[in-house]
Amino acid sequence: MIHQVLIFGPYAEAVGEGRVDVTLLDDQTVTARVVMESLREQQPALRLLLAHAILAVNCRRVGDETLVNAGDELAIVGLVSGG
Amino acid sequence: MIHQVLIFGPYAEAVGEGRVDVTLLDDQTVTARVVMESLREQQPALRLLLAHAILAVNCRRVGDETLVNAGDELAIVGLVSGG
Amino acid sequence: MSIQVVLCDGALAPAVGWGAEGAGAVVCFDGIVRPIEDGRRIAGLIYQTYDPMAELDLRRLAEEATRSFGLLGVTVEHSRGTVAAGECSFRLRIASAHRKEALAAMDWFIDRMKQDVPIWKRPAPAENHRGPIP
Amino acid sequence: MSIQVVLCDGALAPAVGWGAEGAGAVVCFDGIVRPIEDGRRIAGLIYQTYDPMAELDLRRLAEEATRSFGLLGVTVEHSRGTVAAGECSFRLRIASAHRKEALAAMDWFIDRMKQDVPIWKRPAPAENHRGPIP
Repeated sequence: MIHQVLIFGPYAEAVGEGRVDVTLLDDQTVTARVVMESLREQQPALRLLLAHAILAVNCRRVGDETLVNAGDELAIVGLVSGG
Repeated sequence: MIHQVLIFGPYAEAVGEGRVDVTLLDDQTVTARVVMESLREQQPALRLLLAHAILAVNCRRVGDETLVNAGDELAIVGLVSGG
Repeated sequence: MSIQVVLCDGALAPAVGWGAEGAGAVVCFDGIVRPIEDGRRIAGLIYQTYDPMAELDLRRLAEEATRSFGLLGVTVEHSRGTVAAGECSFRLRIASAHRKEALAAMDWFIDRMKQDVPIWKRPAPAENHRGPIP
Repeated sequence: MSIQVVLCDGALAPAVGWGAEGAGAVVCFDGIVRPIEDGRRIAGLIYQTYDPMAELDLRRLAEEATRSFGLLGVTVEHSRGTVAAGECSFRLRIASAHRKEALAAMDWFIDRMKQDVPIWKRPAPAENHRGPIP
């Protein structure tokens, strides 16, 4: 399964795009932790920045063990700087 | 010497006027302390409220030993409640 | 209770038309007369100021706050006379480089004002409002 | 540095045209884009928001602040896109019964926003301003 992850700010600057793909194994139980680990492996340009990353699923920050389903909107919401 | 003292708020309500007279002995060295002690003696209606009073001379709070001269504007500025 | 959230494209319209060169934070405090004072419904408050000392004192506080907190600008407005419940009797605006000093200065200024500045208030009784307090 | 003090007869004109029933304090914070960022002169800041999560998060913070501090009203506005130096990119207004909870809530809200809400900014370089930083 290929899942799209929305990225912003320094994440988007690091890869030059507003989204990245993450490939997940079909027989895997996909949790937030699995998504983040896969991103770290598959997106070397993001690796350092992902230390400060938080995964949002459908516009909510989630814990490591939260299940991710096909069709969920995924986004990296770390390193924010509003205000 | 008779000196006028401006009063406001609860002080003015207690005596029903916006100023009171205080009589000072002509041969006395008149300090803020002397003014306040004389006021306490001469204005029984103010006695309790004067425990919280501060004397202002020419629009500045003064210490007990500050000299008061004829023509100075005196006012009681305690128990304030602005804002 | 009301909550309103807006994200809008580009700059927000100026709220107060006041600021200071280089300011990153502009904080405005409005003190509003509340309809209840000490459990009694009131029509408003009647403020008495000792002029010109009240104004001199407010200016001294503004100067001290500016020095102590490194502020860029301060405006103070205070009513005298009658102010009805729901109306504004006091406004303090502070401009500074960053937020923390503006908020700290605001708290400090208002505490000092309530303690020192020769302004007195008394309630204006609500003659025609004898209903229960909500 | 500027200081202005005014004593005026009767109520002050409304500053913001916003309040809440029973409020004694209405505090408005304006975040202004500063002309210098990390020692460099900038033309402004470019804000990127993750919609609709940014708005949802601001609303969640406003709700939490309202519960925790007992507020009477909150409005939040935040820019997206380009905001020039000197312009306002963020405005938070809080109405409460008394001052202390409004100021505490304001500090809390802004800290949490800067830490959590998915809004990012980057400088818009000042191409035509290569003069020395004052």
